[in-house]
Amino acid sequence: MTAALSVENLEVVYHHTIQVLRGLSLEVPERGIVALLGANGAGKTTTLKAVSGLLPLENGAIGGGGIRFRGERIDHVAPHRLARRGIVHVREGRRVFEDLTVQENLVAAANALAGRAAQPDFALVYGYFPRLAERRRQLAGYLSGGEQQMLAIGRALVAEPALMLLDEPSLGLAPLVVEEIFGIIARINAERGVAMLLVEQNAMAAFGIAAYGYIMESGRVVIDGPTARLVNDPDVQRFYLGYGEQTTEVASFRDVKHYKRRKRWLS
Amino acid sequence: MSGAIDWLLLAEFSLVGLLSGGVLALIALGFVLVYKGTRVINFALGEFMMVGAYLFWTANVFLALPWWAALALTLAGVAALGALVERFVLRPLAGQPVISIVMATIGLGAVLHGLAEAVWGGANLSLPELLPRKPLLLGEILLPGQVLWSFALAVALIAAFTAYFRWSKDGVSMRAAASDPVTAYAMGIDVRRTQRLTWMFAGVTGAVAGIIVASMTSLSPSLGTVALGVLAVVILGGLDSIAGAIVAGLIVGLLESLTVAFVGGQARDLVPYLVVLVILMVRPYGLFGTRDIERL
Amino acid sequence: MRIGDFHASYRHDEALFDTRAQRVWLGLLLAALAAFPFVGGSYLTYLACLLGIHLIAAAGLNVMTGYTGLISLGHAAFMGVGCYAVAVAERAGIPFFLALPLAGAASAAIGLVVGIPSLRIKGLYFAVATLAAQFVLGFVFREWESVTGGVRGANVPAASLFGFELAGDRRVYFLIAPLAVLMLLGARNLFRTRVGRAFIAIRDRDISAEVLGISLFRYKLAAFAIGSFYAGVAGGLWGYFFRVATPELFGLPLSVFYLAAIIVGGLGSILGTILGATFMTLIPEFLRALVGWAEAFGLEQAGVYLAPLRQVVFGLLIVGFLVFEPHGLAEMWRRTRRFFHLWPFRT
Amino acid sequence: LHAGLGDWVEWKNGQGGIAGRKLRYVAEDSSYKVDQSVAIFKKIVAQYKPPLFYGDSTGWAKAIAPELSQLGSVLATGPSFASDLADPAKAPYYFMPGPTYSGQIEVLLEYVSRSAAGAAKPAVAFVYSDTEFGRDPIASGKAKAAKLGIPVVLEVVTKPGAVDVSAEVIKLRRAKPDFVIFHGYVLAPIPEFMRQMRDAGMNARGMGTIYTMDKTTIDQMGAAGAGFLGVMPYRYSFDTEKTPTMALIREVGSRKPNNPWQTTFYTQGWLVGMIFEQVLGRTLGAKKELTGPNMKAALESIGKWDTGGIFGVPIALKTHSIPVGRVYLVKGSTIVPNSDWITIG
Amino acid sequence: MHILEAEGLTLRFGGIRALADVAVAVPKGGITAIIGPNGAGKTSLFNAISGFYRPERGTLRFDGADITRVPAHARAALGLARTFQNVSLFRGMTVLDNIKLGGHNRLRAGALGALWYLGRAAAEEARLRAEIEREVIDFLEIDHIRDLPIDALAYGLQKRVELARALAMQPKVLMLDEPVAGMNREETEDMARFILDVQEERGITVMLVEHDMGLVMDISSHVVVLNFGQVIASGTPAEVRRNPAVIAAYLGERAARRRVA
Ligand SMILES: Nc1ncnc2c1ncn2[C@@H]1O[C@H](COP(=O)(O)OP(=O)(O)OP(=O)(O)O)[C@@H](O)[C@H]1O
Ligand SMILES: Nc1ncnc2c1ncn2[C@@H]1O[C@H](COP(=O)(O)OP(=O)(O)OP(=O)(O)O)[C@@H](O)[C@H]1O
Ligand SMILES: [Mg+2]
Ligand SMILES: [Mg+2]
Repeated sequence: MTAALSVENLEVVYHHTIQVLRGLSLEVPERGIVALLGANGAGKTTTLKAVSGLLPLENGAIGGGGIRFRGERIDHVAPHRLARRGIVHVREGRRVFEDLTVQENLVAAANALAGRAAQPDFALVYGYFPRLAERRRQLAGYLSGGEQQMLAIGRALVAEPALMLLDEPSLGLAPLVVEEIFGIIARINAERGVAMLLVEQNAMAAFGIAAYGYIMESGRVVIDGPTARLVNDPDVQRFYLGYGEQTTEVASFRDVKHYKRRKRWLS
Repeated sequence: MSGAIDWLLLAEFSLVGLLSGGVLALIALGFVLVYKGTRVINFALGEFMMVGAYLFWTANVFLALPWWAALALTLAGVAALGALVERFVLRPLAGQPVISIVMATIGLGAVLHGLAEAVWGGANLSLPELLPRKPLLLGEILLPGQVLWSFALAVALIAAFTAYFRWSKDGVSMRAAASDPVTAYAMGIDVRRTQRLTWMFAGVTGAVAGIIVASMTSLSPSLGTVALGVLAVVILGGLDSIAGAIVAGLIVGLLESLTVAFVGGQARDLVPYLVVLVILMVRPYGLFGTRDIERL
Repeated sequence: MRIGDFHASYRHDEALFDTRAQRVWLGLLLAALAAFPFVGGSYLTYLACLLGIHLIAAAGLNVMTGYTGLISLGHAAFMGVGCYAVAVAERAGIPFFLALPLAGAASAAIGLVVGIPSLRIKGLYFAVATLAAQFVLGFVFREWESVTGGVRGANVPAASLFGFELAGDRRVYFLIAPLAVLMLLGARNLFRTRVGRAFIAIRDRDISAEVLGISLFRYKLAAFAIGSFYAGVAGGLWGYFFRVATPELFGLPLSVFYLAAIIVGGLGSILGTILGATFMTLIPEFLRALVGWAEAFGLEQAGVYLAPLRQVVFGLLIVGFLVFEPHGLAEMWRRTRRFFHLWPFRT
Repeated sequence: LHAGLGDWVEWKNGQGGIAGRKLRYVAEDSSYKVDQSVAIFKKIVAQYKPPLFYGDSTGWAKAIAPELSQLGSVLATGPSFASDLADPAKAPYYFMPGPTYSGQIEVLLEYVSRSAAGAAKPAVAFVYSDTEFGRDPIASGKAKAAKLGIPVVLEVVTKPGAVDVSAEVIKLRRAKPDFVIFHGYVLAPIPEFMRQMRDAGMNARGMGTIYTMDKTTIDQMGAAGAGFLGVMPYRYSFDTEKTPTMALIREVGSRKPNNPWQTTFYTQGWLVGMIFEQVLGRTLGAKKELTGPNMKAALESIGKWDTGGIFGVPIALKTHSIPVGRVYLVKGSTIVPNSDWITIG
Repeated sequence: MHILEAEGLTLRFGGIRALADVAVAVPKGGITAIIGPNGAGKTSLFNAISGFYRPERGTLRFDGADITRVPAHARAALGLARTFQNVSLFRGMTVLDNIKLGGHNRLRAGALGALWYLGRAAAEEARLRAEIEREVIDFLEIDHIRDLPIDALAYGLQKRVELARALAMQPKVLMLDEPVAGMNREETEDMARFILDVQEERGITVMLVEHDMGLVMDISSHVVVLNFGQVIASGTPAEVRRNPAVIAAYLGERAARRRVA
């Protein structure tokens, strides 16, 4: 069976000069959730942008390697066409259309259905996010952070995606909402069979719903494996889950402060 | 003079002023459409008007086509021009600061102006009247026909565009693309298409306004300068408010007429601008403009 | 080859011209400027004077628009204020070395008034509001006949120093050139201090600048005052140079000319101001040469198409620059320079 | 204009030049921008040291006036008829090839005054643009009207390219003038004024000055131009009265294809050439250097000079302008004389 | 002793009540965390304190003085510094200039002096530079990025530069709006270390808005919980964490249970 998404040896350069990805490879199976973790600036967002075709819009270019969606090469397809083929990118920082209402945001997303027989199913979105239903006529710019994130995911749902690229959906959200959103993401995956590539800083939450994980560092993957194995990896425990030295408990921030540690995977 | 006649005069000036706001609103609409679609003030709008009027002249007078055929040809021509402008000027500039794009439209205006002068010459040409001239007499008050009709035309166009942006899917997509083009792409919106559409609309409304203005005055490469004066209308209504264009057009038309009546023609441009400035101090986004969401 | 900058102290690190080579170059440049009118001939001297005026005015606009982000479409009108101020001051018998600062001050005072709306009105709305300033001042120039001479304009006597008339291009050059150098240096200095930083912060995001302790009221107005002071001085020099002030000289096209200059040169860059203003001043010369060639090659009618052609080329150059070099000539210069690490100027 | 002066130079050189010297004509386009035209002036003066210069706008003329006085070696002229340029005391080396704008308005007012059959003089209104061009003759025009006893019932100022004139027309309708004198425009908004005045049932007659009265412009007015009156200092090239110079202009001008008749500008260019010829001829004839003062003297010595039909009467350049003109009437597609040559002041 | 006291702050946007009669007292020298659901009004509270929003009602006392009517820029000069939820660095400037901007209010040069860059203007610039190098750049370990433009920085570094800029203001109270959002565990630890140093070694009072409960519970001395613009709880981290209202509105069962120290 072909994977929903496979990325091979991807190289990405910004402004013709700044190399960000250096031979990154990963795979997302059909109907699966895959987590992608890594430090700030490792190139996670860049990876997603490369897949969804947004890279050229930000002065970036693919310098080598390839990206396949269900077996077909998609490296040089225009982003709106990719969206219409079912790859939907929920961008970092929510990015709702601020001066459109909630409903209009969803209508705008229905563009992704162009060329498909499907009719936009707004009720589905409001079913997953009842809070959005209440705010249907409100300008999206005035929604709270969590509501905006819900709208961003809801917008992606309208597009009936086959593959969803989620970039830090928990960013800036209250713990309760994070829980709620991760719950919904898992439900969408289970109920609608959408494959997902999930970029997250909150490793605990990500491992909670993903079956497989990649950890990247300076533009390439340094560790990968089923999440069940990753949570037992001592490096992952220390640097992503925050376990203290010699313990299997999360250390207090007060205790880590006076010595400085630098993790560097050699690769 | 008795008081009664003064009132009549005032009424006459006011009515004529209000109605002549129609032309202003029509031109303002051209600005608003581009702003709505791309967040830029199109300083080349005047030149779009001028080119539209010249195309119409060429088709209608020079080639002697009937007016409807000439109009259709003209609109197709300016729409194509708008698409070209989008492709070769605006698209490469995506992501640049607003002022650069504004400057590019100024440069574009100069190019169109120069080309028009090279092609059609600098002399004045005249267009046949399109709108019926028959004036309407309300008692003592005389309303010039073309003023009335251009008002009606402006209202109709503005209503159509308002509905389009509010309810059609393309309209919503255009607004989304203007708000955040990158995300719009990610949502499956063909941003290039919406922007091309924006500029084609701008060309079309500009040409309609240009033909009307040219038929009321005369046609020369400097026809476009009238558009600059209309900017007061645009910011009064709010740069992104279509309905604002008509309301502000009426207000400024009225102000201009009253200024001519009681101050003198030399202050015609000035008084409206000053009034607009004062209003803007109270409402920085005009009467109906959307305020930018400023959050920290 | 210079591999890196090594500095003994922070103060040294902050210096404008920090190596010996740079100082030598600077000296040579100044010497060349002093010798120019004797070598360059009268027409080139005329051009140099014009360029000097454009440089000062463009630098002022760059302070307002390029650095502080307040788009002004009324810069020419501020120049007009300076020009008329000089005309009036000369009538009152005030010598030029007082009249010029006065011209700047008059213009700055009006700039303060025009700047006030910028506290509430932002972005393109404000740009259009400055258009109102252009129109209002134009109106004043036309209507206030007792002072401005109305549409007929006012004559400006030649500047004179102890009875020595600064008439003729060569003499005026020695008024304009030092002032231009000084004022450009001043503008450059501004951005090494807290004042300049405040301007840039306001441009980048005014609301967070305010929360960080920058008084928008004070600094937006200061930017306007400085920008229009520069315009006023440039206008005053214009008066001494062309010896006449009429309303149509200081209209919207001139404002657009300056905007084009700083955008083509590079917004928020003094180097850009210099390159942009020079470029814009030379375009007509270039075009004239072009038509000359065209005529030489037997295109008799080339002259007739010069006016439209000039417009087309003006527009194309602007659009072309924006499309192909959006950060202006200054950026182009920097890129070229990166090839030549040897070059002695630090930007 | 360029064409007129250029053709004249060519023709004259074909005839052997002036006093045996060939003329050289250097032209550049300034696109009517003051700093451009000043730059061109300076460059041409520096490069070619011409004795005569034909410039453009009023702004240019004013900007170079000090320079001109200082140079003292160039005699300049241009198409601007602004009154204060025609002042040998203030602008010693400048002259204009026609009557000042004030002069033109005076011609019109004379005509209005003469047209009155009865005792009551007809009422006039002035409509002018808010430019130097437009405002130039208004004050003196009003003074003249007062002297002739013509009531000025209204003054209307507009932008030069005004679009919407309905408010102005309301004012005109109420003021009920018999003649409306337009000045400071070439074409727009005069036709719209005329049309709206007709629509409003007014039958005042429109009047214009030199640059409105070019045939090209009048043709543009179309139906609205019928009955329009205007002052013109020169004969039209299609004038029915045959005169030698106009015949020559017609002949030389129509050597180019598609040129059945010549514009006012063409005639003006030609006239300027002829005046230059007079000046050069007279200066060189007196065996004097081509200096400013000498040329000025030569210019001022021109009196009772017959232009061979450009003007219907002999003219003088004592005042650095030519205070002569006559009123023409637009009739169908042509323009016919409607008065004698009127000499002012 | 309280360095900052808010009383009855009320702020409305159209129909939304961002703050409703909020009273907060910030003890001097401690770390006070403000938590609450999204849209609860935390950032609005910061904005009201720093003067960007004008509350309809309520008073603010800072360091013993009433600052309710003091304009925003003057509050910064009094010693209120902050960072922003969405990084708000000035992209047209280098890192160093951004940090220097923090010193703005301690310099005196006026526009005229600045034009000539003589005497005082130059001297005070040099002094500021030395001070920043010593106390901010070295401390936050950002010396290697001094001359870079902001755009070239990874997100985590940008947050650190924002902190540097705020520190250059030499504030009495430092308000941090979500300082570790989007950071992984390791980077969060770095930031925690800086915050603790600022508070313990420099005696600067810290106010903190954050959704990372691990961080909040570990380092803060006092927690205030907002919901729908109202204070629903306040106290020590341990108290707040057990509060059922807080659990219901904000924490959720899982987060409340996790890692009970
Ligand atoms: N448009 C761009 N132009 C230039 N450099 C860029 C651009 N976008 C990202 N970068 C650089 O590429 C590197 C990787 O960025 P990216 O956004 O992919 O990281 P990330 O892993 O998503 O980090 P974060 O956790 O902060 O979101 C960073 O160093 C960043 O500075
Ligand atoms: N400028 C504004 N205009 C209109 N409404 C606003 C504005 N600023 C904030 N609000 C509204 O006030 C409420 C509180 O917003 P605030 O930003 O303070 O929330 P928050 O607690 O910081 O949330 P988060 O944790 O998501 O950052 C929200 O409903 C928000 O929509
Ligand atoms: Mg990222
Ligand atoms: Mg917040």
